[in-house]
Parts: sequence; structure tokens; C-alpha cells
Amino acid sequence: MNLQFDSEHVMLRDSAEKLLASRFDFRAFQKLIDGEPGWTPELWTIFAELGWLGLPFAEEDGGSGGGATEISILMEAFGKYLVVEPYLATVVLGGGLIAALGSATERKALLEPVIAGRSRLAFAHDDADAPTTAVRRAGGYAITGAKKVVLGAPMAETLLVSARLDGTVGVFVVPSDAPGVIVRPYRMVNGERAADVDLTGVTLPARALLGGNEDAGSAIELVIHRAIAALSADAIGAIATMVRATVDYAKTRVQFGQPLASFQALQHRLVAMKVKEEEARASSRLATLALDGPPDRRLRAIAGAKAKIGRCARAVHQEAIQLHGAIGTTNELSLGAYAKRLVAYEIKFGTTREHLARYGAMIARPELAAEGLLSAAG
Amino acid sequence: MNLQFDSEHVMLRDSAEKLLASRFDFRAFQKLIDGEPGWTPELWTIFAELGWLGLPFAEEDGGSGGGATEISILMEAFGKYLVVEPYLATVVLGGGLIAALGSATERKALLEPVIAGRSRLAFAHDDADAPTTAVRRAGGYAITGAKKVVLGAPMAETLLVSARLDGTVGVFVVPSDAPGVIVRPYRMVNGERAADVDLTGVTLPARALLGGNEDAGSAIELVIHRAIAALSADAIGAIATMVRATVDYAKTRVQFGQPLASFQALQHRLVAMKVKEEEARASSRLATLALDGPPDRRLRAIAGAKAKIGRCARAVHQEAIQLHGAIGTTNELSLGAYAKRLVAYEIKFGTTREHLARYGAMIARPELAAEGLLSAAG
Amino acid sequence: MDLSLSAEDIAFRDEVRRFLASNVPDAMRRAHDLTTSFLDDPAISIHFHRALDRRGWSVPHWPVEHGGTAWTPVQHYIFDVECGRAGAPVYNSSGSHFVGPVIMHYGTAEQKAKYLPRIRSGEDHWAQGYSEPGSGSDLASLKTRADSDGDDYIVNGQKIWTTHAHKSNRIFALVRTSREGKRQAGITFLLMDLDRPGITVRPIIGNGGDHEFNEVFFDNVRTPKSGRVGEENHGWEIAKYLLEFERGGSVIAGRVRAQFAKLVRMVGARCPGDPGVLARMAEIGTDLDAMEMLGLTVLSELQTGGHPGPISSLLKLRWSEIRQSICELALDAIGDDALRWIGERPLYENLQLPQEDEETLAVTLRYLNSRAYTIMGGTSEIQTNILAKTLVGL
Amino acid sequence: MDLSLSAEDIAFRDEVRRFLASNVPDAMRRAHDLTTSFLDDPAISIHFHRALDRRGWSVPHWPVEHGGTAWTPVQHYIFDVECGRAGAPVYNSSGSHFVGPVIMHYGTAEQKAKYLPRIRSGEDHWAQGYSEPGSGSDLASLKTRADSDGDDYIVNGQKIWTTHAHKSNRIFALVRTSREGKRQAGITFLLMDLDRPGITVRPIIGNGGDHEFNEVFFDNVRTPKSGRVGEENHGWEIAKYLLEFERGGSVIAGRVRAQFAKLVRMVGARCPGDPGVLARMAEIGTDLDAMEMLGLTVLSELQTGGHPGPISSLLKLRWSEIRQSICELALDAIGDDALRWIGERPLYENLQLPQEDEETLAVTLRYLNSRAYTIMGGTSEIQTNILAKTLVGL
Repeated sequence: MNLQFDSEHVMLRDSAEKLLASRFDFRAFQKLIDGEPGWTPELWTIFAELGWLGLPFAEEDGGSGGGATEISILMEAFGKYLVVEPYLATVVLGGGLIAALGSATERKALLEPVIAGRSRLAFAHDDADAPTTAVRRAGGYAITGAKKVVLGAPMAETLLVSARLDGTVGVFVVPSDAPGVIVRPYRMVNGERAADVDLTGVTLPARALLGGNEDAGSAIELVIHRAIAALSADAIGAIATMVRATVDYAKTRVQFGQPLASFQALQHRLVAMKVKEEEARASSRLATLALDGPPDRRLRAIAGAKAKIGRCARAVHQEAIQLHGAIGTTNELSLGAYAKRLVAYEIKFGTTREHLARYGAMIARPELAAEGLLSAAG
Repeated sequence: MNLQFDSEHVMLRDSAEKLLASRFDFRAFQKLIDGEPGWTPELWTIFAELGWLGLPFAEEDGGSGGGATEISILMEAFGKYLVVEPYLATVVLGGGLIAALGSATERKALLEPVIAGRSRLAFAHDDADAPTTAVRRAGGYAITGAKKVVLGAPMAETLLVSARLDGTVGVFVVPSDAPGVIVRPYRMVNGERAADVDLTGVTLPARALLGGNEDAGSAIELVIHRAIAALSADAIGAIATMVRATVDYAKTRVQFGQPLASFQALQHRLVAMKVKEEEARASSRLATLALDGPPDRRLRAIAGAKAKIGRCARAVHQEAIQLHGAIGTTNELSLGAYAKRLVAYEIKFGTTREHLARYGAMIARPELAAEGLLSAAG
Repeated sequence: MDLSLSAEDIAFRDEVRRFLASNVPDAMRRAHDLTTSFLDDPAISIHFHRALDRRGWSVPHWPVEHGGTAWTPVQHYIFDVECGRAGAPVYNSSGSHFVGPVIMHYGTAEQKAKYLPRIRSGEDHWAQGYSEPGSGSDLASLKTRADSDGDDYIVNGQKIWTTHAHKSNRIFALVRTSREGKRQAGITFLLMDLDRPGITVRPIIGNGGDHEFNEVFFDNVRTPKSGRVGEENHGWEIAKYLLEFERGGSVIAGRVRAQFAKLVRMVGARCPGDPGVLARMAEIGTDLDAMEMLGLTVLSELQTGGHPGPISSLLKLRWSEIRQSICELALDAIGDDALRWIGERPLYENLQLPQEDEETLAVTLRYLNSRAYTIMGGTSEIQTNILAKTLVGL
Repeated sequence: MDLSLSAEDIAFRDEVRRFLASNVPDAMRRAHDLTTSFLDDPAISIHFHRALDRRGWSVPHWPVEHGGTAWTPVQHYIFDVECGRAGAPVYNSSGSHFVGPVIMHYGTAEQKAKYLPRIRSGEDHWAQGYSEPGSGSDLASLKTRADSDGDDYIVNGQKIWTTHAHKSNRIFALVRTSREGKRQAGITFLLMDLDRPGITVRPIIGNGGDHEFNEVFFDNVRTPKSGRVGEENHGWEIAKYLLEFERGGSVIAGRVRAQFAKLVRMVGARCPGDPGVLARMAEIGTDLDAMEMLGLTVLSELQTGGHPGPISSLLKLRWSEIRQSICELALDAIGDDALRWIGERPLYENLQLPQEDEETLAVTLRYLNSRAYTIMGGTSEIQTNILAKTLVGL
């Protein structure tokens, strides 16, 4: 058992802090998300130069073999500095699927441009209604369906589309400009971009099925769990920033001749916020470290973290606004942008309530409820 | 619309206050509930002399024709002074059933000794498991079943037993010492006495069926609603007492050189308690006044009040103890007795959660959700 | 005691319903339903205001001689419930509820003659110039100064959180006319036209994208002393008089109930089987019932000439929380549709979708806007401090 | 980073499990399960304490020379988890965790020789004489006085909330030996035998019917100065040193998890289909996971010689709340069975029912007892005040 950063973790955290802090400008952020394309290609190039786009990939695939902890360090910084570039969509989801399912050749071919920052990926998974299906054709497949909330799709050259094959599910590599693909982009509450994607009889060659794998269900689940853990770290960055901003505001804002921070009723509420930050951070750490553990512990940790952090995020963003008073309800401060980022966190990849129900179903098994967090299996 | 006490209400409240305040002694209360019989027959006689035991009954039945508001005034005083005598069981439930279902003769015969204080009633309604059934026999019935949580049964000479007759339900008048009746008394968390009642082939004459009424279902529901409204007023008495006690304690208890009441964090929590008292009181009033309204509004008001007051009761008793500190967790003060009274309130006649679900089912109908509290029907 | 409406009350209710049926057209109702800010757009509400004025109902709580009705408290309650049920627009009450009563109580004959009719008719839109960047909850610390210059004041300073200043033609403000003695002692209550040279209005955009609030800058603004209400340096008393109205607000049970009924419909359509949402919805319903009952208790006292007392702070505190909880649960009810952001305003002009989809798109924006309910008009913390004294007696 | 147990850890865990399997008989486990107060009855726990002593595990956190183990923080954690899982009794830690470390740190050679072995063996039971009727959270205001008389002190005054004083033979107390200077400056840390003439113990019965606490009256009690720890009037420093232990407490994740697992079984048996209870149970589970993770983070720092810092107050604050929430949800899970009251104590002697029925009868009593968790050992309000300074930096 070891829960402390090593020197490389610290280096990564510091370099991310250094880059993003120096570039952070809330007015520029507002312009960015209010306009098009809604992200900064130049920043993406810097991500590539720093090796962040290859962070989790194996060295033989051109990556640096980083793990979930390294990803969580970057994501927390992204949450802290309101990064809206499609890192989660491209590296964690898209790249994660390719790394998990792709053949050596596919990994080489598909990851190289991603790592170099030349192309972006998006994972089209959630069906708007009826399941998306892939029908076998002479020499390939035809895919039909409607996907919703495809993160990063507007800026992705390549879509990874999950589709039913008979009983199982496969992941298909689909150019976003392929005939029959319609990408309907929109802006999300936190400023990020997503899209609904319609696929109508999209014809694909046989090699479009990633890894030729017709049963990618468990790989998809694991990648989504990795995305939830990563996104949770992002939420921690936002939560911690809101707590710090509120504490600083309370120390400087003077009413009735004293700083707000001198009023005991507010002190106790600031403590409650900070406690939630600490608990949320611990849950996020748990989720990150459970990714490489046994599946049932992993599901318990992921669902539990999403539920717990979602609850903390709700309470923290509401209290932060309330304790700031009127100014906290406006775009004058960045506070609201963090609140909206946390609102989006609560909804992505299943709401707080949905994950709470999943977690509840797990721990309804007393033997699992009785299990501590440390386990034999690494 | 009129929501103010008239002079008779005020007189009733004052006389109840006068009697009960003068007799209240917490040490004596503890002895009373720790010993047998667990109630004070002498006090019961005084209730009779004051006319309280006949309060809700028609004048031709020897009562004084009081309504739900009068009952709620008495019950609030009972909650305030920890009265454990079986008023609810005898007058509201038992007497209420007789008044609603009984023939003129039965009302005369059964209510007279109740109003005079000579005998007590209990309503055996909740089935422990399988429904209690009444089988027709030559010249009468045989009743078999197991009833649970029969309030006031240990001190009741007469049981009113609900039992299935084919598809419908009837209420039977059963002497508690009738052959085949076993009363298993126990003490409840709030000090009151209840019993489980087993009925094994209890043979009854035909006239034992109250009012000869074979379809008493709606009468039973109304009487239970009256009991819930009355019990809610009792809860208000306990809630208000806990709030007052906590405010007084905070004003007098000195720590760090100042009274607790001077700490803003505690002030805000005291306000939250007082606000809950006000809301609970309003819900109780609503439930009381809805008893004579249309059935769906009545159900909504009763279920809503039980849910709302239950939630307030939980929060208030917990905060009252917490703000008192260690002394609040002990029998040294009466505070704990009120907490236990409120715990019992939350459970009797359906838990807070059960009533919340009932209320939810009602207001899930948008037309009902949209309806204000004032209505044409009286 | 009873909760029943008299025959006269019922007749009145039906009269109100008939009026609303013919004066709240579908387009107006849709605009109201798609408004995510606290107040409706005057471009919409003015038509309703004028209809009310024609009917003599635009300032029902005013004395009859000023164009008010002689309604009983219960009639006011019925009117409010029916307006909510009909989805009638909510218009800025700074004129009818705040400065109007102040002018009636403290104003000169000239001021009454000049301003009251234009409030009643909806011709004037008033903004409230109270808060300043450094003076929020601690209002008495305000710094905007008005220096005497003959028959005029020269006003310099800055106000903030002035609701709809960008859609108003007049403003009533608290200004400092003296720096001597207690902070409260040097404050004057002043009426001004917003088109005066030297006045600049800067928008403040809310987290939900709504433009409700503004900063108003005063740079050597010359305004006649005839706009002063009451004596110089006696404005604080007037401010407190006005705050009573702001805190108590009108009986808003009807509005909240209408909002709640919309939530019930939305939940029924979007997640009818979600036990968590249903349980929370029921809790909110019981809160609403309790608060409506408390409001009716106040009404009953008013009917017999009683005084609401500290309850008004309690009503502000809890009604704002209940409205927030309704907006919050709606957010929880619509799943990942809540992720979508619509930047353009007003929604009623920028959307053309089926009604249910339109209302879904408004949910997140309204949730974000609703966080201001417990802050504007006296924060919950201030209400709680007041209640500690008045209700709990600490 | 990882959450995995090493091979040595696993071997140790299995060793602990074997020990517990043979030293926690069913009757002992049942007594523990039916104990509604915080601590088990010494009549039960003493047998477990002696078994631990025989094994050399009764004071595992002590230095080896005093009979402690050289366990790693993770081994302590494992031991705690396994004790919880096995339903081992919880015994009064006033000796092993409070006065023991104090004597080791501040005591004389004689005091160490006299007291430490008897704590280790379970021969001595210690009570804590800190709080007084007028001095709860504000400890420094204590009034119980010890006046010098040759080689003795004469002690007069009153202590309150002395856990298990009625089952202890010794008491460590803070007494006032001077009324000069700062309140803190006149306090002395004193060890006494409870069988001294002039000492009276009066029981205080909790709302749940448990007898955990007592008042202890000192009426001209003569006790030797040899019982004084540290210098006269220097007791406050010792008290603060000790409070660190009280607040941090031992790692109790294992105990709470065992309690939670019992709740899960009870809910599964009593209301498996109740969505409200299931959702709340899940929330508590996620709280528990987060706190266990926080505790492990502290362990990880301790392993590398770090210091937990302000987290100890956070742990006390949240663990006590989580334990309460478990007791509270159990109350909600059993419906009207929660109405039944059992006056007789101890339950394990007065009940003879099927296991499930016995545990049901304990629920309401335990709920009532649990309200003290956030008060005893430093109220949540005091922890929050501390956290405002240490964690938030206000």
C-alpha cells in the first residue's frame, strides 16, 4: 500500500501547473467557449510536445507508458484551469479503446497521429434510442444508428463507433466525414463541445472493426471506467478551486466592518466545504487506483466515486456561489464556470443518482460491503 | 378562510395548560413509565371531569360536540407535557369508530362509560401478518388473527377489532378478556403502552359487529386520518418544547466566557430549528382542517403532514440533543423523553417514508399538484 | 377554523380566471414559460400590465384613491394563485411594490401626481439603486454621493445589482448626502431619470446567461432636488420601510405552486419511475404546502387587522429555497439533456421546437439563475440573522 | 501508488484471523453485537484483553520495551479491520491509549513500573477525569481543586462524563493546583485510586438506557503526590498531548465497516425493496469508502515518517457522523419494530430470542446512544472550530 506521489508524479503535476497557470485567462476562456471552434489547436500542439497526448500508451506504440495516476494528475490540472480541449475524448476514450482492442498495426497507424497531435478521436457509444447495429456485407459492414453526447466529436477526424453485431458489440473506426455520417455539434453547459452523430448505412471495410474483435464489451466498460476516474480527477480540480476561491473571498470581503471569514456561521460552512473536498479527493484516488484491480472492486470504486464526488460537487458549487453572494451568480468571476463544469461532471457517463444505484447494488452483497479497500490482488 | 383560535379554543388551551403544567414532574414521569401500570388512572378521572373524554362526541351521545381543532389543542398539550394516558386510543380511535359506525343504541351503551372515564378502548387493526378474518357462525362470528402495535390495549377493557368478512371489513366489539383473546403488552420507546393481540377462534354474538356494518373500510380510514392529525398536534407540542428548551439552554449555558447563544454558528442552527417548528405547526394545522374536506385533499394533507412533520421531528430532536451537548444525551433532562416521543411519532400509523410515498403518489397527478390549499368544498 | 372559500371568493376567482383567459394569450404564456430569469421581459409583460391597468388591477394593493382595489387579503391570494396557474408574466415590482408605496407614504403631492399614475399604467419602469460593490448586505456603508448645488444634486458613484436598469427609465437610489454622525444618518432617498447625462449602465450577465442585473455609474450627474423623497439625510428610515415590502414580498404561493406543477409534469414525462426523484418531489411538495399554510395564517391575521411580524423574513428564506429546490430537481429529472447550452436570448425568440423540448432546454439555465434566489432581496444569511433576533429572540 | 497488501501483510492478516477465530467465541461476539453503548462490558471484554495480552497484542501501538508490537501502520490497520470483522469486544482505551502514553512520555520510573504492566494485562481499568459540569468544551475552566498537604493532595470537586468510572479502579484527572495567572497555568495531571475515601460515583443513564457515564464527587479525598504526572501546574501541556490521541483515535475504519455490513444484512432481511433506504445505505457506503481512503492516506504518510496533521479532527468529525448515520438508517429499516423498548441491561443477559429479533430490539437503543458520538471526545462543533484554523486556515 502506497498512496504518495513519487518524484515523477510531482514533476508532471508541476509542469502541468506551470503551463496552464501561465496561460489561464478567464476572459479569454469566455471568448473561446462562446465562439468557434471552441478549442485551441495551438494548445493541443503544446500538449503533444510535452508528450501528454501519448502519456498512457505503451512505449512500443510511441507512448510513455503512464498509468491512471499520471492521467489523474493531468486531469486535475485541466479541471483547475478550465481546459476544454478534447483530451478525455481523444486520449483516454479513443486512444484507450485503440490501445485495448487494436492490433499492433492498428495501434501504430491510429495512435501515431494522435500522439503527434495531428488528429483527434471521439467515442460514439451512447445510443439516442434504438441500439446502433452493424450488418455484415460483402467485404465489410454497414452501420446504422444514432449516437448522443459524443464528447469531442466536432473536432475529431476519426470516430470510434460501438455497434451491435448479433449478440455482441464491436468498435468500428469511422472517418467523421464518411458518407452516411452526420455530426450535429453543440456546446455543453461547461463550454466543451459534443455532438449527436447519425449513422445511416455507413459502409465500412472489414478492417474497420477494431482488432477484428467482435466482443469488445468488457474492453469498452474498462475504458469508460478509466474515463470516469479521469473525469473525477478533473472534478477535484474544479472543486478545490471553488473551495479555495471561496475561502480567499471570505478572507478579503468586508461587511459590517469585518471580513466574512470572521463570522463563525460562515467559518463552519467553509469547513464543511473543505471536508467535502478532502472526501471527494479520497474517492477520486480510490477510483483511480481501483482501475487495475478486480472487476467487482473496480465497479464498486468507480460507481461509488462518481456518486460521492457528484454529491460533493453539488454541495460545493452551491455553497461557493451562496457564500460569494450576488457576484458569485454572475460571469464577472470564473466561479460560475467551475460550477457549470461540475454540473456537467454530475451528468456525464451516468448521473450521480444512476451511479449511486449501481454502487448500492454492489454493496447490497454483504460480503462486498464488509470488504476493506486494501486487497491481495494488486 | 379563518385560521385563528376563537375564545373557546383559547379557553380549552389554557385549561389544559393549567392542569398539565401544574402536575408535570419529569422524575415522576420516569417512575411512571418504568413501572406498572404505566399510566395514572387518577389523571384519567380528571380528564373525565373536565369533559375531555367526551370532547369529540355528539351531544346526544353525551359528548360536547368538539371538532378536530379542539382535539388538536388537547393533543398539543399532551405532547408538551409527556402525557402517556391512552387518550388517542380510547377517545380518538376507539370512540371515533363507535361514533362513526355505531347505532344510536351502541353509541349510548359504549360511549357512556368511556366519557365517564370508567372504561377504555383500543383499536386492534394492523395485522401482524395474515389478515384477521371473521367467519359467520350460527348466531354470530368467530374471529381469528394476530394484531400488532395495538395502542392502549393493556389498559383497555374493550377492543375494537377490524376483521375481513368475505371481501369487506367490519369492526367488532370484543371484551379484552374474552376467551381466545391473548393480550401481550409491552412498553414503547416513548413510555406509552401497547400490545400485540392474538385472537384464536374468538366467538362473538351477531351484535358484536359494530353498527351491523360489513363495509367499514372508509370509516376506518377516516378515523385513522383523525388519529394521525391528532398525533401530529402531539408531535408539535414535543417539537416546540425541544426548541424552547434548546434556546433557553443556549442562552444560559456559558462556555469560553459567553453564552452559547452568542455564537453565530449556533444562532443559525437555532433559527433552522425554529423554522422547522413553524413549518411543522402549519402542516399539522393543515392536516387538522383537511379532515372535514374532500377525501383526496384529506389524504394529501394527512400523508403530507405526517411526512413533513416526521422530517422536522427527526431534525429537531437530533439538533436539540447536539446543541445541548453531553447532558442532552442523558436522562438527566427531560429532553431525551421528548426525543423518544418524536421517534415514536415517526413510526406510528406508518413511517415518514411510507407517508411521503403516499403523498408523492397523490401529487404525481398534476391537477392535484397545481391545487392551492383553499377550496370551495368546506 | 376552515380553509374554505366563500361564495364571494369563488365568484371573484371565476372573474379573475375569465380575465386571464382573455388576456394571457398562448404566445405570452410560452414566453413566460421560456423565461429563465426571475422577471419576464418587459416587452412581454407590458401587454399584461396594460390589460391589468384597463381592468383597474395593475396595482391592486394600492389605496383606492391611487387606483388600487379594495380586495381582501384572500382576494389578493386568489389573484396570485390564478396568475400563477395562467402563466401570466411577472413584471418588475420596483414601481408598484417598492417606490410606489414609498412615494405614497413619504412623497410630496407633486411627486404623487407625477409618478403614481405612470407606475399604475406601466408607462414608467423603475430600477432600484441600493447595493454598491462594497455595500451588499451591509447597505449602510454605501458611498455614492449627492452633493448639493442650488436646486440640484450632483451625483457621483456606482450602484450594482440594479435589476432591469437597461429596461427602465427611472431609478430610486440611496445616496450619501452627509458623512457626519452615524453611517445611517447621512443617507438620502432620491428619484432620478435614467436618461440623465453622466449615467452609464453596464450589463452584468448571470451564470445562466441571463441579463437581469447591471452596474449603474454616476459621473457628475445633475438631478433636481425635487426628486428627493422625505428630508435630506432621512433616507435610511425610508429604506427600512421599503425593505419590509421587499422581504415580505407579495404572496407568491401561487407562482411557486404553478412552478411545482410544471415540475410534476416534467418528471411524469421524463423519469416517472425514478424513486429518488419522486421522493424528493414529494418532499418539496410538503414544504410548499407548509409554506402556503404559513402564508395563509398570515393572511388570516391580516384579515382581522393583525401584523405578520417576523414571519416575513421566514417566508423570504424558505420560499427562495423551495423555488431553488424545484429548479434543482428539474435538472436531476432530465438526465443528459441538461448538458446542452443555449447561448442566445430570449429563448422564446430563439427556439422553435416542440414545447417539451423547449422547456427541457430552459432547465439548466433556470437552475443556474435560481442560485440567486437566496441572495437577491436580502441573502438567506441576513434573513437568518434577522430571524435569530425577531423569531427566536436571541 | 497502489492499494494492495504485500505477501507479509497477507500472512499477518491470516495470523490475526486465526487468533481471533480461537479467541472470540460466539457468546462473546453475541454480547458485542447486543451492546448498544460505545464500549463493551468489561465483564466481556476482559477475556479478550487477557487473550491479547497472552499473545502480546494488548497494547500493540506501545514501544516494544513496554510490551508493544513493532507493527507497521498497515499491520495496525489490518488488525483493526479483522477485529471489527470478527466482532471482537471494544474495551475502554483510557489506559492503553490515553494515560498509558502519558505515563510513558511524562511519568517517573516508578509510575511506569507501577502502572504500565497493569494496563497491558487488563488488571487496571482507568477512568478519565476531565470534564466538569461547568467545563465541557471549555476544559480550561475546570474547578476541581487539589490542595497540597505534605506528601498528599486533598482533592475537592466534581468530575462528569467519566466513562465506566463504575467499572474502573483508577482515575487520571486534571485538577486545579493554582488560581494564579492564566487558567491553563494552574492545572495539574493527577493519578488516583478510585477506592479512596471521599470518592462517590453517581451513575448517569443515557437516553438509550445505557450506563456508560458517571459523575465522580471528590470530598476531601487524600491522595499521594506520587500520583502526580509531570510538574505541578504543568498539566495542561499533558492534557493537550493526550487530546491528540483522543481526537485521532485509532484507525476505526474496520469497526465502522463491520457495523455497516451488519446494516446491509439487516436491510436485506427487513426492507430489501425500499428505494429510499437503499439509496441512503449506498450514500453511507460511499462516505465510508472515502473516509477509509483518507485514513489510509494518513497511514501511508505515517509509514514514511510523515505527520497526519489536521486530518485527525476531520476523522473524528466524519467517522462519528457516519457511525450515527448507520445507526439512524437501521432505525428506518425496521419499521414499527423500532417502537419496542427493552429496559433491562445488559441485553445479552436479558434476551433469549432468535439472533435477528435480538439485533432488531437493539436498534432503537443504539440509535439513541449514537447521538453521543458527535459530542463525546470533543464535540463536532469544537472539531469544526479546530478545522477552521488548521485545515482551512481561517
